[in-house]
This record gives sequence, structure tokens and C-alpha cells, in this order.
Amino acid sequence: MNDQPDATEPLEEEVRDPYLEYGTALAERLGGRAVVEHDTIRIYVDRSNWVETIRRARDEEGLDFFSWLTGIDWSKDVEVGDTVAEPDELEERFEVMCRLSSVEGVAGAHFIAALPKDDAVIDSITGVFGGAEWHEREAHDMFGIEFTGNPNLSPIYLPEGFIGHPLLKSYPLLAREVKPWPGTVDVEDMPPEPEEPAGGGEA
Amino acid sequence: MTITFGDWITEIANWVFLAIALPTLGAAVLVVSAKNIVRAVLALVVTLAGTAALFLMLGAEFVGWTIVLVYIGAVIILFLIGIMITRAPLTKNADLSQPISMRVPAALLSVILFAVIGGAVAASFGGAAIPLPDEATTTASIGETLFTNWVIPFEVVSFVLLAALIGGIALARQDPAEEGEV
Amino acid sequence: MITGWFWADVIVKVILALAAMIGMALVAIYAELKVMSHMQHRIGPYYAGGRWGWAQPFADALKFIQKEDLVPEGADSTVFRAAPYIVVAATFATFVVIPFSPSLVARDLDLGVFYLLAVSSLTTLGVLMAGWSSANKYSLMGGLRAAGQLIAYELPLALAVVAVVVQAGTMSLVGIVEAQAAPITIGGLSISLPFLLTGQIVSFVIFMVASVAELSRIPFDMPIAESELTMGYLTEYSSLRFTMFFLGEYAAMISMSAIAATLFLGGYWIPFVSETALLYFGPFILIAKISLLVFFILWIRATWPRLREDQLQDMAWRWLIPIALLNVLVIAFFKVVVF
Amino acid sequence: MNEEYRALMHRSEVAVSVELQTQDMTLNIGPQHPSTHGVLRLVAQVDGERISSVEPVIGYMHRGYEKLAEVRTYAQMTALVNRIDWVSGFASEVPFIVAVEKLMGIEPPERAQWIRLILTELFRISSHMVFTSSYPLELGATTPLFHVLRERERVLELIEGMTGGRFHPNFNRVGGIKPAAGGGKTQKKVSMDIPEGWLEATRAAMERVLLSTEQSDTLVTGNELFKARTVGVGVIPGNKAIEYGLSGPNLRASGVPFDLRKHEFHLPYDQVDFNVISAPGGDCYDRYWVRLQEIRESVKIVLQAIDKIPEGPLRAKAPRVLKVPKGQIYVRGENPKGEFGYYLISEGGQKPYRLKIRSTSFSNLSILPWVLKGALVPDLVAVMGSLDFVLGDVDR
Repeated sequence: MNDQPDATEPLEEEVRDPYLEYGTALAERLGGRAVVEHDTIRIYVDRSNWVETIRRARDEEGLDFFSWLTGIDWSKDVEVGDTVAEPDELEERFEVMCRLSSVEGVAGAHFIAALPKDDAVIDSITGVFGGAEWHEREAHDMFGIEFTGNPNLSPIYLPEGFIGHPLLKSYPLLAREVKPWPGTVDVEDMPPEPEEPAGGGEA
Repeated sequence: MTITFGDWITEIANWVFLAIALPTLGAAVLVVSAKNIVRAVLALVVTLAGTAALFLMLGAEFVGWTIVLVYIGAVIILFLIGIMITRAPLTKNADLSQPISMRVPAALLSVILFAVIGGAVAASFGGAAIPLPDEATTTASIGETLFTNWVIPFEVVSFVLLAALIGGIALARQDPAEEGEV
Repeated sequence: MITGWFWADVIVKVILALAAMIGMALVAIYAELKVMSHMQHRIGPYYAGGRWGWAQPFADALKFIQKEDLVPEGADSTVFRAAPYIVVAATFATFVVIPFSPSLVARDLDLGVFYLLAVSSLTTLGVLMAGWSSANKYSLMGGLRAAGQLIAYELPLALAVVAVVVQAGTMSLVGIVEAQAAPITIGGLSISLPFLLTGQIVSFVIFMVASVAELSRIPFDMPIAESELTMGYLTEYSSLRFTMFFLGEYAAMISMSAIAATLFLGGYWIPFVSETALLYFGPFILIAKISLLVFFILWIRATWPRLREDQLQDMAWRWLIPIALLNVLVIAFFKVVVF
Repeated sequence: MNEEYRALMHRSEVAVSVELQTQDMTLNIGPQHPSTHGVLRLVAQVDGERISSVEPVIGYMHRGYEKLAEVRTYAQMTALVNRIDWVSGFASEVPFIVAVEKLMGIEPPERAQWIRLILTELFRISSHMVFTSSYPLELGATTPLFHVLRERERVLELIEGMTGGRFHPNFNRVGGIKPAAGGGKTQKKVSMDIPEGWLEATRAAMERVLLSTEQSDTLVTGNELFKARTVGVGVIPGNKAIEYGLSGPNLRASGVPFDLRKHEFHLPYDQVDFNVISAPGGDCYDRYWVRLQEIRESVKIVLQAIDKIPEGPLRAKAPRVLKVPKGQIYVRGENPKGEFGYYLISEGGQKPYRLKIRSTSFSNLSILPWVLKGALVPDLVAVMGSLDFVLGDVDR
């Protein structure tokens, strides 16, 4: 806990960046690669080390506050929203990201494990943090990422029988499909019920 | 002295008696024939209420209201709570309907019992009539007799009730140690 | 013996008592709306009927009545329909023996108090029927809660009444009022006081607590706790049947207050008023006392949250009943040994 | 017949000797139920009044904000994010705007920061007052609702006076805040600042708020029945709270004195003096008590901020069309309900590539199955109410 950056001092205009120092040291200890920008520490770990890293971060580093867990869909092919800046350099993948922090200071880090899109499976951290169950269910809903070991990986947000994973970049936003933003109101008919609820690259 | 049917039917009180007795009888039949257990209990309420009303008609106010207070107000309510806590389906209870082979002897037995009791009462009292008490009811005298002539039986009965109460608690209360073992 | 006049007399009295019950229940509803409003810094009903919104309870009743009378699918419709009548009838029956003046009483039963206890226990039956027949889990739970609660508090209620009966030496309500009007001589001073001031204060407190519980009002309103069981055994009721429950609830509040006023506060009697004056002013005196107690019950509602079912049972069995038993013992001792 | 009878006897004996075989009842609470604060459904297995397990079913209000964020420009998003937790809309706007500002390297002027702080605290007061008014209602006490909400109205009037909106202020702009409400084109210079007399009105309103907390103290806090319903009910120990990611008053009531306002200084919380309220019990009563005390602390903060607010512009120079450079950032703030954060991934351009919303109530609610195991049905209401969640915040 001594490595916590002291945030009471102004951070800018200083040569040393406490977040960078803390993040690099943390990554070294836990065996990962640290990227620090805008005071946000990202630690990339291998997915085989995922649970172990989280456990060690909790037990050894004092990052015992489970803040959240989510997924990111890195995709060249973007149905809605903006594309990535340099699509050529992008590797198509999912990222599972979990934020742990401390309840004693500003210390906190985002642990990230990359998953290939065709094999989006990762071990569940519900054994480490009970609170991760809902977050993993949400990520399962939204991205279709499998969490092995989660006791109850049923849909949490989506209605039963819903096909598709809404937060995938390839998932079209239906409202956006039929009505360009900002749309004129009440001009078109309502969209017909889709035969197949929009799944992957249907549109 | 005998009462003819003509005399009997012109007396307004007898009409009231019929108005109470017939539904009571019907409800009593319903108690054993109802297909739903809660309904059977509710029919029992009507039967008891009718009985209480008959006692009131006879001027036995204390007995009448005791039936209401104790039987309807307490016993039946406990029945209902017990049934509803464990199982209270709104549909018919299959295990309530007995086969004919059981119904016929039961009905026969009831009729015989009724005949015996009715016959015994009629034989011993015949047409004897007790005049209705005037204004004052008999409650005071019941109380007085109870606490003078019958005070020992009264105490014995209350002792038995107390024992039953304690026994009930002892049975219903689960032993914490035993529970732990299971 | 029973004659034609007897029946005419009965019918007139029943109608009078019914009118008294409904009228007073409506007033109680209005009082609740207004009193609670003012306690909560609101205005309350304001428009219906013009000044002070006096017609609000009527408007409410009319609105409820014109709603569709629903019987839920799967409900036992006979029982479901019958339940409100039982509750209202049981409440109404209590009005029969309440003396409004030495002569204005539908029927002064010798067993008045005993009758009251017997009849008011029937409410439980109606509530259980309503809860079970609604085919709704909330209703069932509400009904069971209500029954458990009513049974538990019937006991302290009865024991509190027993203490009064022991002191008065009669079960007739008129007799009890007269017993309070009878002067007691302490030293050279001869004075007549209501039972509340002559040793029944413990009984009074127990009676009021138990009656609030019997009425299922805050802090004992678990049977209809809207934040837990939506509306308990009333959940599925609508229209006229709901109105009946609603009226019944307030009528029960009035009747409980009337009983308490009669047993402990001297009923239609107050000191320094002559017998003849009581004949005329008796009803007003009693109504004033009832209003006081009703206000007290409303005040509690505006102040307190509700208890939990187990806490309520705990309170009844571990505190109220032992205290009430002790109270009876003490009063019997004084009655037999001291006086 | 005899054998049948014996079998029957046997069966009943078995049933009694094992235990009274009562079946657990599935009680479906919600989605429309008075105590679920909206469309939350709880599937509870109850044995009599005791809950053997409860499974919250959420998602009835899922509006897909994270997806919507990917098609909205940054300017459009402020209108959206204050609808996540609608009881404290402004407080959830701030971290988002700060995230964008940090990515763009824009530093809002001091005055704007102070106004953000004041408004955040006003929303905290408002949100906590919603809790202290409605929580007794869940336990059956009606009066606190009116007494507390009446004073909350003063706070809402202040918010309305400044922002023009009572619930959804949409008042933050990248680089500062929107010009305050009132005035038109002719009075542009005047209307570009805090409305006249607003600070004095705030001071007066804070008096009323303090008065209301005192009323709550006399009417609710010391009430024996209220204590009987809440003390020792729904105990969440500190380590469980941390494990489930509970934050804000819920965490502090479990004996963990953690307040982001003491750690994250994108608003000038380092320049005001206030205490972090915490209580050791972790029960419903402590969760109530912590929130009530936090109203007092917030009043303290607001009063200090009024004294300290500097003169100056309300908005730094920011481009009209917001193009955020590539980068990833996590900014969190102390929402009235706890840690509220945004993980913003920008790939350049006018819209976020991905916006993860760390909504407080989602985590706060996730402990419900754990804490309700073995509780009574009335406790369910007490516990659920004490967690002070907003369904919009749960479902996003």
C-alpha cells in the first residue's frame, strides 16, 4: 500500500507521474503489461492468469474493492458508432476488463484480458469476488463472453429468448437503422417485427 | 300436554326456529359433503352459528355466546390457520371424497346415533316445557353455582386444560438440540 | 314473549344502529383525512362539497362503488363475496350494545361485554375468508397475519375487559357506566370518577394497545402493509366490497373507541351532570369521548412506523398478556379484600 | 382398508418425524409492487414469512445507454447520462464531462468547478432527502414523507433557479457549465452567471434543510419502533460490502469510511472541510443514519462553497464540435449513492468508441440475494429500501 500515489499533491507539472510509477510496479509484481494514460492504469494480463491475477491483486496489493467488470468489443467492422482510428493496426478481439480499487485511497487499476472472438471464454472471478456474478452475467448478455465457473450465467438484462448481443459492434441499433439520427418524427411507419431478431451481421 | 301441528305452526317463534334450524342442518350436511376442506370448515361455522342462535332462542345467552366466542372465534379460526398455513388449495381436495363403501356406513351410523339421542331426549322429557327466563339471564346463577357447588370440578377442568396447553406447547416446540442433529 | 311489536322495535333499532355506524364511519374517514393532513402540514380534502371538503368521504365511497366488482379468476367466488359481509356484520353487531344514553341503547344485554368479545372475534373469520378465497399469495399472507394478530390480541383485550368487569361487578355496559357514576367515598369526600382514574389505568393502556392491534392500524397494520403485501387480504377487492371493508374498518375504529370510552371513561356519563340531562346530552358526551380516542388512534398513525409480525407477537405474549393477568389479579384483590 | 390405513399412518408418521413438510412458496414480488421503487422483480422462495432465497430479476428498464453512447456525440450524452440515476442527475453528469475534458486537455474555470460542486451537493441533499422521506414510508410511517419532501422542494427550487430543470439539469458543458437559466439574448451578459440572489436563497434553503434533518431526528431517528424495525436488520459486514462493490453510504454504514470526495479532486473538495460519516453496524438503521448525517455534511459543504466561490468565467474555451483525441480514461465521482464512474474509450471523432457506465445501484443491489437469505418478508422491504437504489441506475 506504500505505492499508492499521493493524490493530495498536484499531479500536473511534476516530473514523476505517481500513477505511471505505481502502475508499472504493479504490473511487474503481478506479471502483466501496464499502460498508463490520463491517470488510468491498465494492466494487460493473459487470460490463463486472469483469476490468479485478480486474486493476487486483492490479497497482495490491497485492491480489495471490486468496482466493476465489463467487456469491450474491438472490431474493425463497426455497424454503428465511430470506427477505430487506425483499423489496420487493430487486432479483432474481446477484452474483459475488471476494475479493482482500494477503499483506503485512490489506488486502483483496470485489469484487462484479451480474448479471441471465436473463443470468448474466460474463467469466472466469482470465487474471488462474489459481487462479480452480476457483472459477468451482464458481459455475457452484452458480448456473449462465456465465464466458466459462474454459478448462474443466465440473462440478466435481456428478455428470455433474445438472440444476439447488443453491445457487439456488429449489432445494429434498430432505431438507428430505420431512422437516421437526428430523425424526423412520425414520418415513417414503425419498423416491421424482424423475422429473426437482429443477430449478427444481418443488416 | 300435547302440541298439535296447527298450534305449533302458528307460533311465530317456531318459524324463527325453522329459519335457524333448517340452514343449520343443511350446513351440517355440507360439512361432511364439501369437496374443499376450507369450505367444509366454513360450513361448520354456519352450523355452530345456528346452534348458538338456537341457544339464544332458548334464553341460554351465556351458552350461546360462549359457542360464538370459543368455537367460532377461536377453534374454527385455529382450524383455518392450520389449514391455510399447510395447504389450502382453492380447488377440490381429492382425498376428501370417500368411496361409497365408506359413505353408506357413515350415514347409517349418523342416523342411528341421531335416533338414539333424539329418542332418549324425547322419552325422558316428552312435551315438558321450561318457561323462558324473564328479564334476567341465567349467567349470574351459572357463575354462582360454578364457584360454589362445582368449584372442585371447575378447578379440575381448568387444571386439565392447563396440562393440555403445556402438552401442546411441548409437542409443537422443536427441541433446538434435536433440530441441530437433523 | 315475542310479539309483533318486538320485531318492529328490533327493526327500528337495527336501522338506527346501522345509520349510526355508517354515519360515524364516514365522519371517521373524513377525520382521518383532515387530521392526518394537518399533522403532515397539508390541507387535505378541499374541494368536494365546498367548504373544507366535507363531502370527500361520500365522493370516495361513490367512486369506489362505481368501479367494477371484480372476482379474481381462480378465486372461490362464494367465499370471496361473503367475506366483507361477515366483517361488516360483526362490526355492526358491536354497535347494538353500546349505550349512547341511559335509554338510547339498541339492546342492553346482561352479557354485554361478553357479547362484544364474542362478536368482534368474528371479524377474524371474515378476514381469513377474504385472504384465502382471493387466490392471491399476498392476500393469503395478509389473512394469516391478520388472524394471528387478532388471536394474539384478543387475549389481552379480554383480560383488560375482565379487570373492568371485576371492578364494576357487571357485564352490562349500562351497568358499567352506572358503576362509574356511583360515588365512591374516600374519607369524608364523596366523589364519582371514571374507571380510568380509579385503578384501571393499566387496563386502559392494554386495552388501547390491543384494540389498535385488533383494528390492524399502524403500528400494527401488517395484515395490509402496503409496502410488503401490497394490500394484504384486501388486495383483490374492488368496488362495493372494498367499500364495505373500508367502512367496516372505520366503523370498527369507532366501536372500539366507544367500548373503550364506555369501559374506562364513563361512557355517556360525566360528573356533575344530572340524570335527566344525561338522557339528552349522553350521546354528545359519548361522541366527544369517542372523538378523543379516535384522534388518539389517528395521531399514532401519523407518528409511527409499523412493527414486524414477530415483534407484534412478542409484545402480545411476553408483555401484554402477563401484565394483563397481573392486573386482573391486583384488581380482584382490591375488589375482594380492600373494598 | 386396514392396510391402506396403516400406509396412511405410516406416511403421516414419516412426514412428522422428518419435519413438518411444508413446501416453500414462490412469492413473486414485482415488477409492479409498491416497495420495489419501479420495475424490479424479486422471485422469493418463502417458507411462511421467512425467505429462503431471493433472486432479483432486473432489466425491465434497460435502455442500453452503453450502446446509445456509441451513436451519440459527446454533447448529446450529457442529456442522456443524467437520466441514469434520475434522483441525482447532475452528480452523474460530472464524471462524464470531466472524463471528456481530461481527454481533451481542457481545464474548466474555477467558478464553474465550484458551481459543479455546489450543484452536486444540492443533488446529494435532494437524493438523500428522497431516501429519508421515503424510507420511513416503507416501514409504514407516512408523516416523514411530507415533512422532508417539503424542504426538499426548496432544494429543487434552487436547482431549478440555477439550471432551469428540477431533475434533469443537463447543465454541464465541456469546459464548464451552461449559462445559468433566465435572461435572454438582450441580457446575455447578466444571464451568463449565477442568478441574482441565488446564493442568498441557497443559504436560506440550507437552514430549512437543517431544520428538516432535525425534524427527522425527532420523528424518526430516535423512534423506538423505527429502531425495532431497522437495528440489526439486514447486516452487511464491511468485507462483504467491499466484495460486492457496495459504495457510498451503503459502504460507509458498514464501517468503511471511504468517500471519493476525499480522494478524487476533479471538483474542489480538497478546499472544503467536511467529515466522512460512517457507522459500524452495517444494518438498515446505520444506512439510514449515515444518509441523514450526510445531509448535514453536504449543507456544510454548500455553505462553505458559497463563501469560497471565486469570480470569473463559467466556461473555458472549447471547440464547438467536440472531437476527442484517442485515449482511455476512467473518471469516478461520489454520486449520492456511491461510486459513479465512466470508463471512456475514445478512438478520436465525435462519439465514444465505448462507454462503460459504472452505475452505483447495480453493484449496491447485487448484494440483495446474499443479505436477504433467511430474512423475513417485512425485512425484505426494510433492507431493500435501505439500499437506496434507483432502478434506472440499476438497469441503465
